[in-house]
Amino acid sequence: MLELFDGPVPVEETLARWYKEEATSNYGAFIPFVGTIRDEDGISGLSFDIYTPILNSWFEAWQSKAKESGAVLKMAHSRGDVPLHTSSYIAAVFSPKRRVALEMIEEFVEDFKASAPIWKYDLKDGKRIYAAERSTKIKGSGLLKVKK
Amino acid sequence: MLELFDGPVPVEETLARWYKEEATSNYGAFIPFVGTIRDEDGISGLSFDIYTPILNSWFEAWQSKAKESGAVLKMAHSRGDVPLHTSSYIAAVFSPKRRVALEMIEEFVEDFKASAPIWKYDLKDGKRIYAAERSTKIKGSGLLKVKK
Amino acid sequence: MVTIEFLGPIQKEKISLQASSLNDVAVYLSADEELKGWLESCAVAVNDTMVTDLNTALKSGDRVSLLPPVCGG
Amino acid sequence: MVTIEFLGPIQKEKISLQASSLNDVAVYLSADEELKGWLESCAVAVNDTMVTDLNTALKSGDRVSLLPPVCGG
Repeated sequence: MLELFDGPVPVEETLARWYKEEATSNYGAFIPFVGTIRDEDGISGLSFDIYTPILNSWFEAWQSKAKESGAVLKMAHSRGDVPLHTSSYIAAVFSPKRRVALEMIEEFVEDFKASAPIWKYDLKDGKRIYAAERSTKIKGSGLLKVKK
Repeated sequence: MLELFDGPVPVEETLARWYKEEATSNYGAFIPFVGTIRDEDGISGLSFDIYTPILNSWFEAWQSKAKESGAVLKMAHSRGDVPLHTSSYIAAVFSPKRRVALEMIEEFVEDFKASAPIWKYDLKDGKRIYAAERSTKIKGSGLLKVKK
Repeated sequence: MVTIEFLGPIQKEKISLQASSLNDVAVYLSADEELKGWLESCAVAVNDTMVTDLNTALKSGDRVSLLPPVCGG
Repeated sequence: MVTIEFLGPIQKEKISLQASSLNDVAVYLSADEELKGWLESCAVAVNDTMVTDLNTALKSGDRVSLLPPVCGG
């Protein structure tokens, strides 16, 4: 399940809901990763653009991979502006055993950072500035650059 | 902070409370690990004994280690009986950045399993049976065995 | 005609053009001063599927998307 | 006198005995049939601090704890 929110992700409510949803699914381990906007570099918040069709297929590919290990993934992400000290992101894995869950949450979050079609902007001095330096080229980038 | 509960850990409430406690501490990453009792081997639940003085010092040593990385740890655990599909354990790390949090939650949970003075029992057919096969000798075990 | 769309921070309206492969698209876009820099940093999708082969054939109605460097979370 | 206490699943009341080191405790306990098996699987704490040296000195009032294999979570 992939959930998008306009503005901050309601963390307490979302964690509680996910926990309840899987309460009797017989998963022994549940690991959510919650990402919160830090006060740094004078920003007043972050803002996000998301390209949903590719995000969905990226997520579905991960969900299939998780299923092979008997696990299930959930994810929530913000669209638009997210103020300081609120959260823009939760990724979670449920699995029967802890090793699968510990390994999968790490791989899932890292691949999310490297591949998910989401663009981040700093909100600063009333402007929305693309976070170019913190962004990662998706694998295969540069395809359209004509070799001289 | 280390919290012990008689019976199941109230997961939704505990996660919400921890999240709120650190809401303005400027941690960018929050990763809780929630352990839930699986229905397996015909058990009706698990039961736990805890030796608090050594658990506290084990936890305090970890908290100091976390502090060196700018992180903070929280933990909740059950004492006594915990029925199927309820939770006996939450370990959580808050840290400024995700890499520290991802690495620390894994190390913390694994060391917890290997070192924390907690004993597990299966609740089965009205009996409380020590889970000897799933238990791990603490480092340095066998000290008192007299060599022949 | 195929459509080229620019995602995220690339401030550019979509373009329609004749192209029988991604290579045609590359040649066309490389003449666009606005896209300098973006071409080497962008990944490419055709009809919302990521592609990595410049010889990928295109047919009329296909949609090519340029995805700049990402940073979710 | 030092006190020996048995934690978790070891069903045994605490014992008091004269001992000037952990080695004395080891010798004493090894004669106890009930503890067969536990001695090789248990870790040891003195006054709630884990110890790994059999020469650890003991003084009157010290508390030695035996910790069987653990399984939290």
